Amino acid sequence: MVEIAPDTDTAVRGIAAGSTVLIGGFGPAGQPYALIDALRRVGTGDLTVVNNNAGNGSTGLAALLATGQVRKIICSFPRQVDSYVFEELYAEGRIELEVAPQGNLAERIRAAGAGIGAFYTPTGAGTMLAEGKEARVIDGRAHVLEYPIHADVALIRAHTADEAGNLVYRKTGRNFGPIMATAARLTIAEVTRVVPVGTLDPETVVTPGIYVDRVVVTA
Amino acid sequence: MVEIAPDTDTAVRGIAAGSTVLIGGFGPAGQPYALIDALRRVGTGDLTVVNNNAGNGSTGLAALLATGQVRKIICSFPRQVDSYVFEELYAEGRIELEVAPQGNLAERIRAAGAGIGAFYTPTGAGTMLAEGKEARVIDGRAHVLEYPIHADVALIRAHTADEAGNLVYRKTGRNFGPIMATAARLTIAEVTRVVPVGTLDPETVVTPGIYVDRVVVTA
Amino acid sequence: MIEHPAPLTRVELARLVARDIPPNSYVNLGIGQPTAVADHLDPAHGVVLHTENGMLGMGPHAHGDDVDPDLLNAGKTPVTELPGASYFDHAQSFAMMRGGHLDVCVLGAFQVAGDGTLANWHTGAPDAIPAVGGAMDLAVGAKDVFVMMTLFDKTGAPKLVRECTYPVTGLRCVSRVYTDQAVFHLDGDRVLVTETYGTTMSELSARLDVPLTTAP
Amino acid sequence: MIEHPAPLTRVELARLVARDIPPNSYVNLGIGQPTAVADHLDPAHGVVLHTENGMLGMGPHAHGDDVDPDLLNAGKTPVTELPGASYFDHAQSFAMMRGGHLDVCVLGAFQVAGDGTLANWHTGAPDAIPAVGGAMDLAVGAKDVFVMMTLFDKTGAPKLVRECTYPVTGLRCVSRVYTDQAVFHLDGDRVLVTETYGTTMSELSARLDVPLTTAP
Repeated sequence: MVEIAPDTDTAVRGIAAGSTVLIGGFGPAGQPYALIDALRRVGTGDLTVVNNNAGNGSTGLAALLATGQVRKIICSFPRQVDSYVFEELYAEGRIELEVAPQGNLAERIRAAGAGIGAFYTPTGAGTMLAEGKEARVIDGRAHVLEYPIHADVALIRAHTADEAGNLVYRKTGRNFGPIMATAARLTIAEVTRVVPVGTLDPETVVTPGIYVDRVVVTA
Repeated sequence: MVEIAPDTDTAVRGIAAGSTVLIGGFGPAGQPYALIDALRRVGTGDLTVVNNNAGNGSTGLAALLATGQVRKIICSFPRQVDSYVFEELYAEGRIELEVAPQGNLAERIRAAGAGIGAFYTPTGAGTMLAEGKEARVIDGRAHVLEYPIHADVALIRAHTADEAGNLVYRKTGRNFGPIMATAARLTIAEVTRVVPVGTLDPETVVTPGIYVDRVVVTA
Repeated sequence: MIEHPAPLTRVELARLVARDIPPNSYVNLGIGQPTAVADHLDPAHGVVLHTENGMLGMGPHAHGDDVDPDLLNAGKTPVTELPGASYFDHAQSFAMMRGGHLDVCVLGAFQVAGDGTLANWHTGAPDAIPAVGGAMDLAVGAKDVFVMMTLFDKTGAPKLVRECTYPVTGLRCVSRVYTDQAVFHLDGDRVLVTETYGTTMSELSARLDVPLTTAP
Repeated sequence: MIEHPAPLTRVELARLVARDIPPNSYVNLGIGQPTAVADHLDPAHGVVLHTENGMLGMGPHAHGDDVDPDLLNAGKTPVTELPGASYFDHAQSFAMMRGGHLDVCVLGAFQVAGDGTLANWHTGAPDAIPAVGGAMDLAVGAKDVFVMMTLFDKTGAPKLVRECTYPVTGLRCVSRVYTDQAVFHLDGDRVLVTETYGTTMSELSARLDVPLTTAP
């Protein structure tokens, strides 16, 4: 059953040091800024963070990196014009980096939630990012074997939740939220509002409440 | 670009003998009766049909089987109380049967549409249905390697289409439609109505028009 | 261990399983006998029912004007929708099952082995048409797999066995077996008897070819 | 083969690529230079733009009051939504790409080999931070992969090469290369020059270490 948390500090309680944390968002859209800030305030360390990027500017994920709480980041695109926080940490050898093609990153998260043990993908086959991985030619095409990314926690941002934890998103803010919600043992969503059960149209629910453990309303 | 066909005979034109045909529906819900009937009238033979079941009663898929147009059926549950058409064909050795666990059937269809070469699934591992298939223990758990089901044609039923081919479904009529639409070279949908572009809310589209080739309005 | 004087009727068995489903859990009830468990769930307990053809929040069977041909359960019977429901496609529905998101599923069985291996999909008879449906997905997917069945078949042969002789559905997947004569908790190594109905431990031990234990 | 007198400007190159995108096709424009192709698509041609962060039916860049922080393209720039648009999650978006449903993608490149192998994601410099984004997915996924780039780099070295020296993005995936000096069609075996701009076949053959042909 979903818990409607009174504030973000309550929402992020109990995250253990050393956790793997999926963090939603593609750029600012869908980035759970309030939950990231709360995780930063709590100070939980030795984290492995999974996000498409490695933080931008000095807020959100970048601010979390700046504290040194993150031991390793798994992402597809860490090199953006304003990823200076990550770049400095990386140059100093203070953060570990695993780069994955964006689609393999998404599919590995989806696989974790879907109980798939591993999958062969053509993306990345024959490239540097496939080095050390199992390869196989299927139907005449090179493939590489990729494994799921299981996580302890997912922090995501949706638009509206109902009291059963069902979520709907808004425009390209959807991005990684629906798959990250499925792949973690503890899924926490920040939303703009919580509506009574029965308000959301069952046809339009994107993330069923079964995947959501805690919801918190943020500005 | 999607074609709005004037009738079902036009909608099913050009399906070659020997085609693999995905047919949507779980029981009557989402079963494209009108398209199946049209395919039966056209008489295209030597078909491999993929559906959850092997036909019920004497209409829809059962009627298509009765004509002898179907060489092989891939399904999860051919043995229902009123699957007498299939049972007779099977007893007489006139139809080939491949049984797959329902989730593997769905995931194999999804994999075809998603460009996944193969995947390891725990479902069916160690059972009769995994015989002859590659097995592997991943994280201490037995898995079996399953391959995608690529198809020539998908016949599905949705509720509403717009003129760009975007589809929404109704309740449990959704079932296999969204994944089958992605897995065939030619996807044909029967719907209750076609609305102008811009009518469907982009947040609630279930099958984007990119997957849909032809739409036909049926009763 | 609790001893009860009489075997359970089918209705009592369904009520017993319903009692043991934790409040607020997400549950799939297999077709056949497990479907009856729904009738005994207390709505105040907030159990959410999943049907593998693509729905969470399934309500009771539909009757009369409530029948909607687009709203069916896994047995293809018309059902209703409860507030808070959601619909999704088959790949998503089975991802939910396979990914371990359901708390409990309840299945019927031909046989359950002491290690939790389940046989419930195929008699293995040479002329039988194999038909598996979602049984193998439920067996591997739910956090807890409950089986409800009679403890003995019509010939008197036990259905809780040392090793399944029918084709198996899933390996070491069953955590509890609810029968008319006893309730068994399985942890992969041991078979723990928690309740008996109209029988005794010594009688059970004599009739079953499976080592049984009781809680200390 | 058509010979034109002068090399193409960046704007002319974008216009040329836009001209060659078939009407009603589904297209992904990579970040950087390919984004400019959108400005030259005729709305009457019905090309539908995909952005890998989860949208079909992307419209032009948003300005002023149209800016919506929840509506960004793959370069994280605010964009608009056209009628007939749809939103989906990242797994679905990349399933669409990897599954071969996009008709065309247009990418920039460091190098393209004569067999269509693409290098566009990493300079390979030891201190460079690797960052791939969706490039490898687009390279393997679209039915046609168009590259737009200058034919020579700033040092004058050709970017259409016999073998990529930069780390590759995808093997044998590029079908056309649009450059300021020529258009090349690749079929895996041959490199066909279809148009030249301010250069000639003999000049190209002299400067490129790739066997070139023209249509008969």
